[in-house]
Amino acid sequence: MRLLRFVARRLLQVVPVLLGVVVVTFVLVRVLPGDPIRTILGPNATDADAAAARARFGLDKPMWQQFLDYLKGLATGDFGTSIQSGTSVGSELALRVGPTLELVVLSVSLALLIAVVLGVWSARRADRFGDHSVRILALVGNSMPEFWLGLVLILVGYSALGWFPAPSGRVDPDTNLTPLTGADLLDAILTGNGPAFTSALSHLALPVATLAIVVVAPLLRSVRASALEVLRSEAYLAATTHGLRPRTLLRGYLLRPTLVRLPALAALVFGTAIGSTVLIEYVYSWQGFGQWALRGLLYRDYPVVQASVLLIALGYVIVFLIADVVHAVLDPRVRI
Amino acid sequence: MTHLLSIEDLSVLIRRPGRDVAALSGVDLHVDAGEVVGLVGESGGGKSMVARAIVALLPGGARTRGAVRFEGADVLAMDEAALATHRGHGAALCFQNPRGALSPTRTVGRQLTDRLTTHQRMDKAAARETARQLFEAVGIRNPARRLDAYPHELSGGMAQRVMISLATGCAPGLLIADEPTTGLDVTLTREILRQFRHAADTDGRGVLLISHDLASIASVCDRVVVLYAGTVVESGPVAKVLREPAHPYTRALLASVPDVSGRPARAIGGAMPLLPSPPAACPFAPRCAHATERCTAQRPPLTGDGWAYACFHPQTGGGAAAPGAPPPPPRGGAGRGGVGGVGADALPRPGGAPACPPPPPGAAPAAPVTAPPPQRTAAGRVVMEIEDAHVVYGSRFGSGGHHALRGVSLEIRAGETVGVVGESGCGKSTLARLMLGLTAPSSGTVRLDGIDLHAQRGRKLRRLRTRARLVFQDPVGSLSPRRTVADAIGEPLRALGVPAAERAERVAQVLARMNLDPAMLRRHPHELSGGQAQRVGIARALVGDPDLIVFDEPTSALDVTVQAQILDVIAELAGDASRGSVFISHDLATVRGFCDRVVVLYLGRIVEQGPVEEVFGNPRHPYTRALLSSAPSLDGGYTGARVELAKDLEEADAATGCPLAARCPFATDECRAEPQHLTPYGAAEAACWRVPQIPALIREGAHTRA
Amino acid sequence: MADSGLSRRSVLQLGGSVALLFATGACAAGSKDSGSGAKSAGPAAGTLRIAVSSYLSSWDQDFVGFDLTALMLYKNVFPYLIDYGVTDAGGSKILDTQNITPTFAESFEPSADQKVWTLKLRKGVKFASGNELKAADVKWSKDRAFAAQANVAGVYRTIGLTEASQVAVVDDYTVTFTQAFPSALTRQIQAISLYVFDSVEAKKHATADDPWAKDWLAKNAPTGGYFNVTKATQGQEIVLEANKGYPGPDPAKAATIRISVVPDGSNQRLQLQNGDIDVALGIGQRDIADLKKADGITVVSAASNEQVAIQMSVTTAPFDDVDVRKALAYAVPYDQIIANVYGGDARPTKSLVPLDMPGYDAGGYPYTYDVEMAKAALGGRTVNSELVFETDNATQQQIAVLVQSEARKAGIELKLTPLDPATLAGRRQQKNIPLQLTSGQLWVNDVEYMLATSFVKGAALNYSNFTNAEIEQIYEQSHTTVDETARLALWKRVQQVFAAEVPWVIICQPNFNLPVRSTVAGWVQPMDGLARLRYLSTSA
Amino acid sequence: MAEVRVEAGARSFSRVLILTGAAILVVVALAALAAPLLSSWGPEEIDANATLAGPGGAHLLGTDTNGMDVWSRLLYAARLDLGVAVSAVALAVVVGTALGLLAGYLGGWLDDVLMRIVDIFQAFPTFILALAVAALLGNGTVNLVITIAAVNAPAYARLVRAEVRSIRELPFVDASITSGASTVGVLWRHVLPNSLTPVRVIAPLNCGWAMLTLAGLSFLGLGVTVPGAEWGAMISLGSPDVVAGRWWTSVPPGLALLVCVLGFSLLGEGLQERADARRRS
Repeated sequence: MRLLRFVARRLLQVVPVLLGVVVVTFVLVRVLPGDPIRTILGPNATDADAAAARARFGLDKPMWQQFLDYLKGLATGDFGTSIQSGTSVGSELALRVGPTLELVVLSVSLALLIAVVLGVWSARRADRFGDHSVRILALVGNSMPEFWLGLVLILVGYSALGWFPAPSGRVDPDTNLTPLTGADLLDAILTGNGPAFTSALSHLALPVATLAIVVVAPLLRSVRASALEVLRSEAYLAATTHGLRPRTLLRGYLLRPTLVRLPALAALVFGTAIGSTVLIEYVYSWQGFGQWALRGLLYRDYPVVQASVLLIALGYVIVFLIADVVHAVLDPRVRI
Repeated sequence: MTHLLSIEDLSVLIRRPGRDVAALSGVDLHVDAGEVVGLVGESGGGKSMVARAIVALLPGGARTRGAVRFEGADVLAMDEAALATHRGHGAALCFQNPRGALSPTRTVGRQLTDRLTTHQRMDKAAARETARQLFEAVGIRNPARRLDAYPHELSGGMAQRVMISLATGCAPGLLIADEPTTGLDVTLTREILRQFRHAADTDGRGVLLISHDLASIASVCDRVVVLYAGTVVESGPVAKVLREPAHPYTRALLASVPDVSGRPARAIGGAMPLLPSPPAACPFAPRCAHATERCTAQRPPLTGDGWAYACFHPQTGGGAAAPGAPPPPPRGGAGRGGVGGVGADALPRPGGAPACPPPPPGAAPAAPVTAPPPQRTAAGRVVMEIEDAHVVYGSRFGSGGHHALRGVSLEIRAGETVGVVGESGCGKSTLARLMLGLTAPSSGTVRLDGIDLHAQRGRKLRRLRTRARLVFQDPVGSLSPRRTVADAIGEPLRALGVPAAERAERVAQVLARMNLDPAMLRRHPHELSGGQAQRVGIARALVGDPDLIVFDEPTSALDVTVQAQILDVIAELAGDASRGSVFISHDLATVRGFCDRVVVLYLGRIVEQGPVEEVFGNPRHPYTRALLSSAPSLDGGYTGARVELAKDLEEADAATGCPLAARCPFATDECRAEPQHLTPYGAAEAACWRVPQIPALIREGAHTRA
Repeated sequence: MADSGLSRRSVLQLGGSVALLFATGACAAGSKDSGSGAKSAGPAAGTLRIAVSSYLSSWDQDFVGFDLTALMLYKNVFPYLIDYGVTDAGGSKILDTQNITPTFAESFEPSADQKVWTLKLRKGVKFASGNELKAADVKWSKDRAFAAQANVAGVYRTIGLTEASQVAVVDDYTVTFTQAFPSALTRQIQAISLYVFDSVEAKKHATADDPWAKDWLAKNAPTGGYFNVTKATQGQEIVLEANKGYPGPDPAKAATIRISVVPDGSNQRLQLQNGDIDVALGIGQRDIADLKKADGITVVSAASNEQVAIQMSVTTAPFDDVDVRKALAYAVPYDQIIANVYGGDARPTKSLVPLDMPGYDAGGYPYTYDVEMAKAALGGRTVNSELVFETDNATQQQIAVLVQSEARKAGIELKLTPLDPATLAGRRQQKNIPLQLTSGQLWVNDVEYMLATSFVKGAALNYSNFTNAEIEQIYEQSHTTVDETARLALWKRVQQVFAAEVPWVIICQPNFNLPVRSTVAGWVQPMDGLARLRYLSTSA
Repeated sequence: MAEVRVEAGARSFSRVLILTGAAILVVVALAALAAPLLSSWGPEEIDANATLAGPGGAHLLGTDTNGMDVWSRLLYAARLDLGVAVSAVALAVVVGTALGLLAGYLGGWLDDVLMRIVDIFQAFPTFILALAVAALLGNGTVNLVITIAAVNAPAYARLVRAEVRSIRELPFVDASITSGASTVGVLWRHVLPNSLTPVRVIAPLNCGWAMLTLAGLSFLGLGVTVPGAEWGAMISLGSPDVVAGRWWTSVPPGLALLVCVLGFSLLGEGLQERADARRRS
């Protein structure tokens, strides 16, 4: 199938990029000052202890050897062993990715939904009061530091109003949710766990709102601009002058051409949102990927840093690939 | 009697902050069912505003006066519901740029069925079947398959056909076509126009045909209305307005277009103004040779019944020429009794006779009344020499490249002007780029002043390049937006290392030669009009005293009267004996005006070349004949035997033999198998082995669609 | 503890390598070490909710890094065969590091020559699997530790245990440890090392590639301790339940403990105030004063021997000049730090020897905040240097800012350099940090011990790179000095040397503070920083 | 002929946006420059007798936990925040434009290689990049500028490259080449000035974003080190106080950041709108 071939070709193209990321990360973490081994040993360890530990993680080998081992591991899906925890990075990763993805995907989806609805609404009222207020509000949201907004929302939503649960986790453990994917909402649906679903949803509300508010502006701007362009295009004008019904106009002539340019930007926003989660996870005690990666970095947990950078890069690349595919589906002019 | 459409004293004033524009000022016109009315004028004249007013789609902030009555009801006073029915069902618009006017993300079939279900209340299945029929009716081959195509998959001609089907799919009483053939090749233009005549004749619709080009629409119109600066200056039956234009503007408009028969363009000065308020005087007065004080003090009313004009000094006595010009050419060809002018015979008209068999070539008076450009003395040294050049625009991995030029050889001498003509995609522009060293030949050589252009590198190449200059199609686009006019003109001198002071002097000189105000030097491109920008472009070409100037469609982006002005300038330059010139155009008429030799390109090959009179007067190649046959003309145009090609260029399949084989009415198996080479026939050369047989074939009537 | 004939020197030097003697910096599991004001409450069976700052990195103590949350949890879920007792100090209950008693073991006693230690197991101790804790489990656990070549293997070397063969099973309930040499530190070392895996269960998950079931044990909580983990939601929450199968003394008072992970201190505070948690182990110093006034919250508070100091590298310019060191000592605003950073909740000190340590001499650190004296010490010079502290340690950061501001007035321009853990560890190895803020507490309340860890050549925590012939000599001498007054005389001299040499700026000794809901009782201040949750109860 | 009224409305609104944004930025910049005049306290000056003092009295906006004057720090922080954001974006523009120009105009393998490097940079997480730069080059304002520039430069490289690739096809470039101009001349005189149009629109928006990044880095302890006055660091330092009802240590810097970023956003949005309107007409 053509689409599959396209995906395959694109995946091949990203291989050098990922390889580049792998090499850069590998070298970078080792060039950074700081000793990962000393952080796990505590202050009183002897040099012999350190050497033993170093050997345990293969850090005594020459760098090229370490790199080859790392590559070999990667080829078999082995990300190595965390220096801090001594467990396999792959299994830690599996636990951490779900919650973060859940957060980011929901936030970006929410932002997209808001952006499309308000963006089209705004464009149709271009340069009236409603349009101006929507745009200014979005800009204000976009201008807030996410960690500050998070703090404010906690104070309001949890402390003052008490509408949302304590920001200390993702789902009430008493609901006995069986983790499958790590994304609680999804797991709750998959296992048909109603209380867990409600609980996960209430825990998600504030962080998702925070992230969505912060990222909605560029999406909204883009949708509005595209919609405006479509509304002013000859094609739309032609459809209007031919007296088509408003519903047909909206669905057939406005929405799809408006959305055509959205996927690429959405992918970019998705990338930014992944970056933002580090801060949001911290504020909301959301034990996700960002916190894990940051901790790995602070402790120079080489395999963790390598795996997290590679994963982020991979995620980035995949999101862009998805965007391209969606773009191709939406826009018949795109050749794939 | 109520007209289908009647516009009564319509004025539209558009208020912009800081500047108002009187887009229309007291326009009166009407269209009846079954009638094709042409609305002509230059851009800014208000043609599109008329079209928009008819569907009540005026820009916000527009103030209107007067009425647009459709079947008696005033469109401008309709409520939303009535408008919704009126739009599309009452009057439907065909847009100028069909690709832009088709929604890019919906199949054309869906777009058509959307109209059918809305206005004809069909269910989906019926709509689809009707859509197929409509497609077929507008001449789309494989209509069922095309229903599922997206607009970008269609060629320009096809897209225009779809656009027409969309408009007719609304089943409107009135069809409005806004410049429907702009940008289409001549062979296609006739086809498309035929559709509108058809809509009027078979369905009894009224058709309002908007165009800047009188010649091209004249053949299908019953009446024409000429707009100038938002006012109607003349309206009446085609026969009257085109034969005996009364208004000086109409005459100027007609005279500005060179004719393929050889009549050169005659320019009038100035440009159409954008009026801030409805004119109190004759808006054309400042440009009019006949203007008197009365014209500048009072606005002439539109007078006359049937044939009306708004002029105090109507020029009677017929003749599509400006006062003082030689009398118009006699109408060529016997048996042309039609009312619609020259082209009319080519189209079947209701009640009209089919086209008479054309006279044998050479038998009819070719009748170029204006003298051909004086044959210059034997041309000088060779300034440009192309030998068997091939250009392949590669895809990056070698396969599937586009073969833009296939073995072109050409020689240009100093003092000579060579015209290059052909349809879009024939390789004209590639040839220009090749001569300027912008595109490297895949094989073959290009010598400028005897030096192999593509073997040079670095400074030597840059110096050599200044010996050949290009005048671009897009006058404003060819000027760097952030550089001043002085910068632009002086650039070749800068490259040659001419000191700043001398540079300024030479720039000023050349500017004066172009009749441009020295104050222009500090302006930026966006502050220039198209005509001014093209003069700057020519000045830039001229400033370094090059050995070769290539004009790549220098007038096609300009308004008609401005076009004539630029052609004047170019014609003057072309006479310079120290320099060779190449004039590239899709428009045969302009080439005929001042070229010594003509080269006809088709799909990257030269199919015919020779002295201009030889090629135009006695074309050999079927393709040249076809081009000449379809060229719009008011003066009688091409009088030789007409040849029509079978298909659109885009639909023609590539063949191993003669590239035209798929479209040529005379093609045989041998044509399809054997590549054709230029062979001398008289003073010219043509790449067709059947040249000697063609006159006979034409007589046999074999040129009916193959 | 020095009751045998073995060399004091070797004991103390070896002691230096015992982990956590001197826990530097803040940590997740309650580093504000001190006694606690535990009002003895009756056994309660409620649910206790505790917030910590991070989730544990692994359940496998043999392979874990320096992860205080994990180490704290291990203390509560592994069967530790011997542990510290509890003693009263100034009305608070604290762990008594001098008094190590059998808990899951019946007894742990040495042979006459102190080389062979016999461990007798308590009968009826059950793992969650139902398996009984037996000698074979101890043997397997120790074999695993030696094989791991990691944490325990490292500390065992200090007491002459280097090979698996030195641990022998006598019968189902008896194990012997045969040391290469006698050591006074055996109990101390074994107290932190004698944790036992459920070997029967673990072996089920061993594979050829992974004979010690590392993968399985990293992911699955150990069982058989005072608490069993009934649920662990990665990164979020751990639920402990009292181990009903523990037959020994001091069983867990709280039936259920929920430990939730809340990295942000403010967030913990909010939840404590809202009553969503009972104990907040990650609340910063700044919130204490507020929380003392808050309704429904009690701040468990006690004096402590935790020392906050700036260690000056005597081998790195400009602090290789004693006058510069003195200048800094005069330039630090001690009272201001106590007032502003600790809200007055800290004790000023006049010696590098902690206030409550025998031998403390108020003349040991004759420096007070006095900019003029500082300038005088510098003699008109100005110097530039760098003050290093831990990146995410708000308290240290605040102290650093105050020190920088005042030092500038004296002519010492300090660049503040917060370092992440890895970089700090790396730079400490390179011994090139001119000034670093440290905070921590000695595990053994003795000056000789203090010298061993921090002031003699090569001592692990001697970040000052301090060496002094007289101190070395006194240290040497102290090994054989048993007479208390003679020792005190030595310590007086030590403090005189310190007063002259000024290796540290000793800032203060902050009190321990732990905010809890008022319903919580029984807190025992852990001297090793690892909370023993078995003493806690709630009446809510 | 487009919808004239809407165009006019858009134009006037874009002017409102641009003017408001610019006014905000000018006020902030002036306040930053006039910081010593507007506040009697130094940004790192400690009032030993007043930690966490409430607004009013000797301290207009109170003091923070270190006893430093919040109002004064707020003003001085504007210098750093504006300075770092603007210079980081400027650096990113210069580097990104240069790369994009080369890659786009010359094409071929150079384009491939440069774009792959850009890909790698873009796929690299911001905070890891930031920490890496900080750890390699040490803390400091200059390194923060480099970090944020490194994060942003790839986007400009892409933007300019795309622009250059379309400009390269425009007739005026051919006109210049046929006039005998050298490649450098063409790039410098014609391609560069015209390819900067989108950059001019994006850059202000980007400045706001750079400011947020800087604040985020400081919040995580990777940015400006204490006691440097920077809004993100101030928020980070003050956020525990909010819980205790002491809003003045973190709300003012949060609002300052909000207003300043909003200034950039408004400016950028206005410019974008104007550019869109121009493109349409």
